[in-house]
Order: sequence, then C-alpha cells, then structure tokens
Amino acid sequence: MKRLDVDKFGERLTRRLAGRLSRRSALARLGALLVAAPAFPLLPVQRARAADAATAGQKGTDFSRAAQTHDDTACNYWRYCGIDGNLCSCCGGSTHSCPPGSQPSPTSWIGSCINPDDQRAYLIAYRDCCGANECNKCSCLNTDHAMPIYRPQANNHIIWCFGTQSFEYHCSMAVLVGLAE
Amino acid sequence: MKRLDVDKFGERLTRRLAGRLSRRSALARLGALLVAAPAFPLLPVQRARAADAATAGQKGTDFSRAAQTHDDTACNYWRYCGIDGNLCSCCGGSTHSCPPGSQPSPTSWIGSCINPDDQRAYLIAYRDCCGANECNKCSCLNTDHAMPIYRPQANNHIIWCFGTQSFEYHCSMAVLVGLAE
Amino acid sequence: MKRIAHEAVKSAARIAALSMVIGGGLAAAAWAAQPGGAPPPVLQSETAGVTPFQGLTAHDLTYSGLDGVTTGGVRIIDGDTARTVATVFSSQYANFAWAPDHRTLYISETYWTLGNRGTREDVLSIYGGPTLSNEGEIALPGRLISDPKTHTFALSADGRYGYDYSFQPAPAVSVIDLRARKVAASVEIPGCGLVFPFGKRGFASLCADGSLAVADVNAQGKYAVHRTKRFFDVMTDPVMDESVSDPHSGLALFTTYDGWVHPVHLADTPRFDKPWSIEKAAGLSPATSHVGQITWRPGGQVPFAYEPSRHRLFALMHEGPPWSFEKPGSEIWVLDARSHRLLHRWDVPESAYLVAVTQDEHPLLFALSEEWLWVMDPDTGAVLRATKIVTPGLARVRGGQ
Amino acid sequence: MKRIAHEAVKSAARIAALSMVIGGGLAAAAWAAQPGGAPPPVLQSETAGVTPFQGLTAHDLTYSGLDGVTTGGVRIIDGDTARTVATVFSSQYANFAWAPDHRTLYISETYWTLGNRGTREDVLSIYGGPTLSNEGEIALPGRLISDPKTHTFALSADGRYGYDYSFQPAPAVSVIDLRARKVAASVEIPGCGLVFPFGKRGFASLCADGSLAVADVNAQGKYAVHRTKRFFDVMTDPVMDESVSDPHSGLALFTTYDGWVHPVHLADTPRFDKPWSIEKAAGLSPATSHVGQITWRPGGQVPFAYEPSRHRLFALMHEGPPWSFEKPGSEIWVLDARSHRLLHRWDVPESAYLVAVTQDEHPLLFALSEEWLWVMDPDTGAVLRATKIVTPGLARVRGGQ
Repeated sequence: MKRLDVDKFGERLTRRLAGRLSRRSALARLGALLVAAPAFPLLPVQRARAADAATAGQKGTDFSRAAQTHDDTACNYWRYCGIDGNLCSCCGGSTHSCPPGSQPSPTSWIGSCINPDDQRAYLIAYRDCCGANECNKCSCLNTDHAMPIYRPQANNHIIWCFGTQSFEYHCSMAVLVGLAE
Repeated sequence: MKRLDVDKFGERLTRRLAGRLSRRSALARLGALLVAAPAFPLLPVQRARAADAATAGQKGTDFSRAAQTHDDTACNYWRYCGIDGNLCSCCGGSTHSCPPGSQPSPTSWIGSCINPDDQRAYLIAYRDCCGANECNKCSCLNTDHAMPIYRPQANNHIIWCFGTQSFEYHCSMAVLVGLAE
Repeated sequence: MKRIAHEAVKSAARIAALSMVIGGGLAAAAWAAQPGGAPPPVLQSETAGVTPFQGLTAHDLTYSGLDGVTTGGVRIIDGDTARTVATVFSSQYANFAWAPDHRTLYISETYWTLGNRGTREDVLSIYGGPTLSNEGEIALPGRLISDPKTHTFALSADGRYGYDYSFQPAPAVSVIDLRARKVAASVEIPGCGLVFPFGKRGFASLCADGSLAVADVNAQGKYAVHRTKRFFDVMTDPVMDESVSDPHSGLALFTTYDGWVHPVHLADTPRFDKPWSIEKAAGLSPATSHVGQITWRPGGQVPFAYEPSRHRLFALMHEGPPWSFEKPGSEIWVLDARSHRLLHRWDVPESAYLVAVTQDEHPLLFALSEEWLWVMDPDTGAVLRATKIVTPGLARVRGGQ
Repeated sequence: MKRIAHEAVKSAARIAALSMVIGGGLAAAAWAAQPGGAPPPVLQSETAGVTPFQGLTAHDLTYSGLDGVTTGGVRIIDGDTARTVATVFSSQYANFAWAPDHRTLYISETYWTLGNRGTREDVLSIYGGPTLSNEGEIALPGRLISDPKTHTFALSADGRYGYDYSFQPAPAVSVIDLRARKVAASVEIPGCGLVFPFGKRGFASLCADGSLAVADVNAQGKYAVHRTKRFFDVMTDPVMDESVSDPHSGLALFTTYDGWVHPVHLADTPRFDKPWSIEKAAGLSPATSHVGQITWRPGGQVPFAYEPSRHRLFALMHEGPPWSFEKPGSEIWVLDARSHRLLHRWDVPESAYLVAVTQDEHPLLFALSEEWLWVMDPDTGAVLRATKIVTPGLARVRGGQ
C-alpha cells in the first residue's frame, strides 16, 4: 500500500493557520500540504474573493438564499454548498463524523459557505470517508465554484482518500473549520 | 488461482454420453464430472421424466406454448426455458458463443426445453461466459424446474465459471447439446 | 467524488455559495431579522472522527446487496428510524454473521489480487471494535461462489465456531475455530450442501436425494457424517435453500416449493415432525407441481423469517404456477408453526424479495423489495416507515439465524 | 447467476419447460401444423466458443461506466445497430485507449489484493487478439484515483507511447513505452494536471495558474517541461478538464465553464488562437460568472466532441447559472470551429451527460444520458436508434482523442 504520511495534522493545521497567518500564505501552504504537491499558489478563498468582486452588492448566492440550517441530511443544508457525493449524515455519520466501518481521510478540498443564520462565510473541509462500499444515500451534486482536476485543492472529482487505508469511497463530510472572514 | 482441471471436454462428453449410454448412468457420471463432486445420483432429465408423469396428457408447458424460435435476444426464446442471467445474445455473443472479452466456462447446468417447431425436447447446457464485468443486458429469470443449490447440477444460482480463468460473471448461453428423447 | 444527482436533489442545489458576500451592513441586516435581535454566536470549529458503533441493536437489520445487480457491502439499518447505521466493506458473493456479542462481524468472502484475475484468496474477515474496523482475516481453503444464500455460512449458537460451505472441488464444510482464528476441520459432505448448525459443534446439510447429512463431533474434535432418511421428494417438490432454522433450539422449518413445511429438530439423531401445508393453513388446497395450477405459493430471494419465541413463521406469498419459487411476494402470511394456523395475511406496498423479523419482545417485521425496505408491525401489518435500499441479497437480525 | 427480472421480462417466462411431453401423437400434431407438412429436421448440436473480435469499427463506441454508480468494465457498442459488441473487464476508476490497430485495448487501472485493502497495484492492462483477451500488464508507478476523466490517459498519435497522469505524491506523467512494455520516464509537472499528447512524443498539461506545461523530448529521450503564458483566468472562468483535442493535428479546443473556446495548436512552442464564445456564435450575449445569469452554457460529464475533418465542435448545452458546468445538456449545439458559427441546435430525447462523434466519412453522433444511448445523425439531428446503457463515465471512438 502506497500512501501519504499525513494524518489529522492536516485538519488541525487548517484551523490553526486560518486563525493565525495571513490568508494567502496560510492557505497556499495548506494547499501544498493537503495534496502534497509543490505548486498550487491559489486557493478557493482567493477565488471566492475574486468572485466576490463580481457579485458586489448582491445578498448571498442562489444557494445560500435557498439553504437551511436545520436538516443536515438534505442537499440544501448550508454547509453543502460545494459537496459532491453521498452525505455522511445519511450513512450513519454526521457532517463531521464518518459512519462506523469507514475512516475519515486526513486530506480534503476546501470550500466556504454562507450560514443563513448569521450571513457569515465559514471555511468547510469536504472530507471523504473511505474504506466501506459506497453508501448510496443522499447523493448531492453542488458544484458551484468547484475547480477542474488540474486545480486539485478545489476539485471534488478526486477520491479524497489519501492517507487512509483504503481508496474505497463511502461518503463525504462537510467539516466546519472556522470563519472565512 | 485454484481451479478445476476441466475444459471443453465437459461439453463434448455431454453430447457423446447423451448419445451412447443409458440416460441414467450417463448423466449421473456427467453430473459428477461437471461439478467434480462424487455423489449426485439424480439429474434434471430424471426429474423431468418424473414431472412428465405428473403432466401426462398436457401439450407442452406454459413456457413452450408461449415460446418462439426466431428471436434469441428475448426471454421467451425456446431454449431459455431454464436460463437465469444476461443473455449472451444481447452482449455480443450468441446462444452458443461468448462475447469477445469473456470466456466460456466448460462447466454448466443442464436443462431440457421443448422446441415449438418440432415439439421435441432438447438438452440445453446453460453455460456462463466469464471474465468480463456483468453485461447488464437482457436479464432473464426462467427458473422452472431449477433446483436448490444442494443439487448443483440443476442450480442456476451458482456462478458456473469453474475451469475458466475468472469467476467474474458476464452472461449466460443456452448451448444445444442434442435431443433429450 | 462525482455523482449524477437526480432532479429532486438538483433543484435544491443551484448556485455558487463559495462567494463570500460578507459585509457589516449585510450581516447586521441578517441579525436584525433573527428573533430576539441579538447576533448569533460564531459557530465553533469541529474535529472529524468516526461515529462510535454501539453494537447491533435488537431492531437493527443487517443486509447485503444482490451481487451483479449492485456493489458489495454489509449494511446496517436501524428499524426504529429506517436510517443507515453503518456499512462494512465486502466482496461480491459474500456472506456474513454476527457474533453473539452483537459487536463482531464475520464476513466470508473471496478476492483476486487483480480484480477478476491473479491469485484467489478466500477469507473470513473480522470486523469489530468501536469503529467497526477490520481486525484481520482467517484464510479459508475455498468457498462456494454463488448468488447470496443464507445458509452458506453460519456460526454455532455460542459463537465459538464458524461453518463455511465450500463446493470446489467437492462439497465440504470448513469448521473455523473463531477463538484460535484458524480452520479446525474440513468436513466432506458428498452429495449435500449448505450448513444448519445445532448444539455446541454439530451441523446438518441438505442432500440431493432428499435426506439430511448430519455431522457430529466426538471428544477429540473429529467429525463423523451420517445420512438420515429421505424426508422430502427432491424430484417433484424440493426443500428450499432459504428455509429457516433457529440455531438456539436447533429447529429447522424446511419448506418446499409447494409450501410444505417439514419441521426437523436438528441433533445427532434428528427428529422429523409431520409436514404441514402453508396453503392448507389458509383454507386452500395444497399447492402442487401440476402444470397450470395457479395458486398462492411461497417465493422470493429470502422468502421466510421465523420468530422462535412466538413460533411465528412469516412467508412471502404470491399467486403463480409451479416452479415460480423466485417470484416476489405480494403478501406476507403469518403462520403459527405449532398449530399450523394462518394468523394474518399482510399486503406489502410493492412485491418483496426478502422478509425478516427481529427476535425481541416487540419485534419489527422487514419486507425488502428491489429498491425499498419497509418496516412493518408484525401484529397489525401496518407499514411504520420505509427507506430506499440497494437491491437486497441477504438479511440478518440480532440473535437470528 | 440470479437476477431479479423486471415485470416485462417475467411475463414472457412463466412455467416449466424441462418437462419432456414428447410422444408420437403430439409430435405428429405439431408437424402437421407446419406449412408444407414435412417434419422439420432435428436440430444439430453446437460447440461453444467466443465470437471473434473484428477490431473496432468506424461506427463503434467504446464507453465505461460512472464509478460508484455502476460497476467497472469497458463496453463496445456498434452505432449501426445499437447493439453490444464486447465487454472488457476493468477496475473502478479506470481509463482506456485503443491502439491505432483498432484491435489492442489499453486499460489504466488500479487493484488492491484484498478488494479495498492489501497491496495496491497500478497497472496498464493489455487486451487484444481474436477474443479480446488479457495479454498481460505493465506495472505503473502510480495513478490518480478520480471520477472518470478523458485526459488522465492517452496514447501518442502513432500509438508508440502511452501517457498516464499520476497525482500521488506529486503531479507527474508516466511515459510508457508500449513496444518495450515498460515505463520509460516519469515526468513531473508541478502545479499542472492531465495529458494532451502532440507530435511523436510530446505532451501538454493544463496548469492551475491558467498556463500550459509543455513537455518535449530530446534525442536522448529526456523530457524537459516548460510553461507557456497564462491564456485563461482560472479564478473566474477555468478551462474544462473535458476539453477536446485532436491527437493527430495537435489542435486542442480548451473550453471554459462560460463557453469560451481557446484553440491551441500544441507543439514544443504552442500557438494560441483568439478565443471565441459558443454563446456569441448562437447570437446570445457571452455567458459570464455573474450570479443569477441564467443562459445557455456547456455542461455534463463529457460535454464536447470534435470532428477534425469538418472542424465541427459538438457541445452539450443547458440553460443554467454560472458554475452549473456539470448539468447535463438538453441540446447539442453543432459549431464550426473555424468560422465560429453555430450550424445546428439539436434536441436530445433526455438530458445527456456525454456526447461523442465518430471520425469517418459518414459520422454518427452519440448522446448518452444516465440510462440511454442515442445514436443520432449529426447533420439532421434525427435519432436513428437507441439502447439502454449503464450510467456512462467515459467514451472513445476509433481514431478519436
């Protein structure tokens, strides 16, 4: 088994870096770490800020306007703005917990979603749970601002199971990392 | 790879035995050979004869009355009276030919079907084609006179891929062996 | 992971939300709209983990998919909520059983090193612990590769031994010492198949001539196999593979295509009760194998379930001709296996291929069709809840067969 | 093999036919009913074999399924009949390509010795010969495991080299010498991904900053990688993974989410033509990434197909907001890639995820939805025939990319 030597460090680092360092350098380093690739200078937050300029004056997005904050087994739950796969919340897990029988991948791609309750944007780590056969429940496809595979840090077509014992895809989580402001 | 040392011999033997030897001993030996198991004294032909007694005076069966002899991609083609699986005729093969990419298993279970054109009963070898992923075309389930798994020589739930390089089920053929009279 | 979402899902999931349209004015407007007016607290960050597995509950159903039609995997559904609890990886053509601790799952399965080719490996995989993770494998000498059949793998009632039916090159049962984690014996059962455990270490198999093979073991752990009398006519009306048995009492209800129930008390010397007819219990003529006789018959992928405490046999029934024993059931018949009386006939919302019943004080009845699982009240037939499933192959409940 | 048959199938398949109700009187009655009255000859026995594989025809479509949703396998369908020609085994998350002989199939795939665990093996499997059978594997140093993407694997136009995109631990392309059957080089492409071959041995990749990485090779077989200028804005409107390229001419039509086509002539020094808009070609305003702009946009799993001889670009189009690039197409737009004019807008019977076009004199157009393949006339938009398929992931035609 070839696998990366990464662990939960990735997620902890995301949070720490997001809080302490300047956004650009922190997330640039994070991106390199998550995908263990040397040269991905730009990250979703930067893209989002660019998009922000284009949408200035508009309140939220179509997704956040229709999103809700009470049912994490529905595709329009606010955190799922960029999720693509089976919701772990429908598979015996939650937005931040894998179902028994599967393992959380330490790697992920990162998005940010607006919480309709406070209109704040939060960083979300879309992490796959790996090892069990595909869950086949609550398949969602929210691809907004998702990037092509040559920008892996924002791509949801990659099986994000690097660092786990198995590349068998089971479901996807939307782990709240922190404020994206 | 554990596999039986059987080959096309099985089919040739079926035909030869069916022609030359008394039914009971021939098919008893065949059954043992096909499944490489020592003690299966009774075979479909015997069962059929027993059933015959019960249905004396009736012309054919529900299946043979509704069966046709021109379209071997339909479930009611006369030879498919006992088939269970994807028809190889829909997968790039025929009633007696595997699609490219798969291999015919030398083992099979045996049934007999009535040809509506001549009202004769023919011995049919239901042979699986193995090695390619499941074909997923023309799935038929004609289970009449199919036997439980503890009578393997007339069971269609077993993956009949003994003697091929792979147990990956692709499709099922209905090879005409000869008259069952 | 890319999925083709269905329309209902897609409509809820329109457009960009990664954009961060955050500003003081906007945020203030949003807060002002909150009841109470105070700004909600900033949400706290989370750590990802695995939901702990609490053990199989009395109302959990564990099922696997129908191979070829769907992918592998052993899936656990909570009957009280119809929600998925967990999934454990398995190969195609796997069988599985729970240890009596309701926490350890054994999966009998087969792999090739290169998918469909390479080296074949037959293993009994062990899953358990708080995350239901893999705890190793026991190498098996071989396994039958077939569509899912409940009785190709079973544990002794005390969970000490596993029994795995093998077919290649000859019918045999691998007796697995689950404590020592090794195959203790390979018992040949010529002309027979499947495994129905009884007692501490014994098992029976159904034979192609209508008899049973009984394997008992002496103090030295040596198995001896003998045959019983022929108790059914395999030519005209064979006993179904999917007959039910209670591993605790050793009672098996061997049921034929035509609906005749042969109760057998499994033991070194089995006791055969008089057969009775499901159809007769319903006031009908017994089903026969006469061509053209359309009547109620049992059928499906797993057509029977048994509740030992109340002696209730649940049978998936359909109207059909002889040899239609794989046709799914439009009704579930509830029968008293002692008095041979029909207690209820329940409709199912869609023809069902599998039936299962929990083994507790307040049991739930499960009916599984090609795409749906219905949780039913076994006493009233009411459908309590439902969930979508993969096409089912096998199902097990806590304490069941 | 056990299947749950659907109702339409089951109705035709009622009852026992193993019974041999054969007698002189019956047979005579049957013969008398034949036109002509003579008894038909006894049918001859058959020998089982494998239908010979004649090579991929100009109208054959080869496709694989969408992993997770369906099983693996590379499937060949004859566009002239809409019938299946052959199936070759593959793992999940495989990619494949045909050699220029139209007879040899290469499959880039990954296995674990125990299904989801054990030792990982990344291989290029070779299939060919009269039965399309396995002819061995070439070990690969690694592969990207992702949903199907056309440009993770490709051959040089002459079929001498294979290029396989790898991602772990760093973006790289494995250059496989297909004659020597070994990996000749592993070329790192930091910050870039995918592979678009050109010339004898060159390839280009798309980069995360909006540029191309170009790998050319010297006489000693050493690869050197350099970056071009940034030719698209990855922040607001990235080029799609599934852009088309013609391996023979080296022309790539890199197309963005918003429908801008960037024609690039791949070479050691690529030439960039001026981008043009699919929407403008249809007389519409160009699509933008402004929130709320509902307009026609390209989208799907494989949204583009290209016919080099007539410079026709086929695009799956839907009406949707920005970032809806995976929404399937309700129409196929036929565009002239030289004049940047819209030639046709064809309806598809059901929203399509994949489009493909054959590369011959009388081409066929294929539109693939979640469950159906439609064969269409690219000049009239007429649906010629259809067949049911597994949910598609990738498609290849003879001589295509």
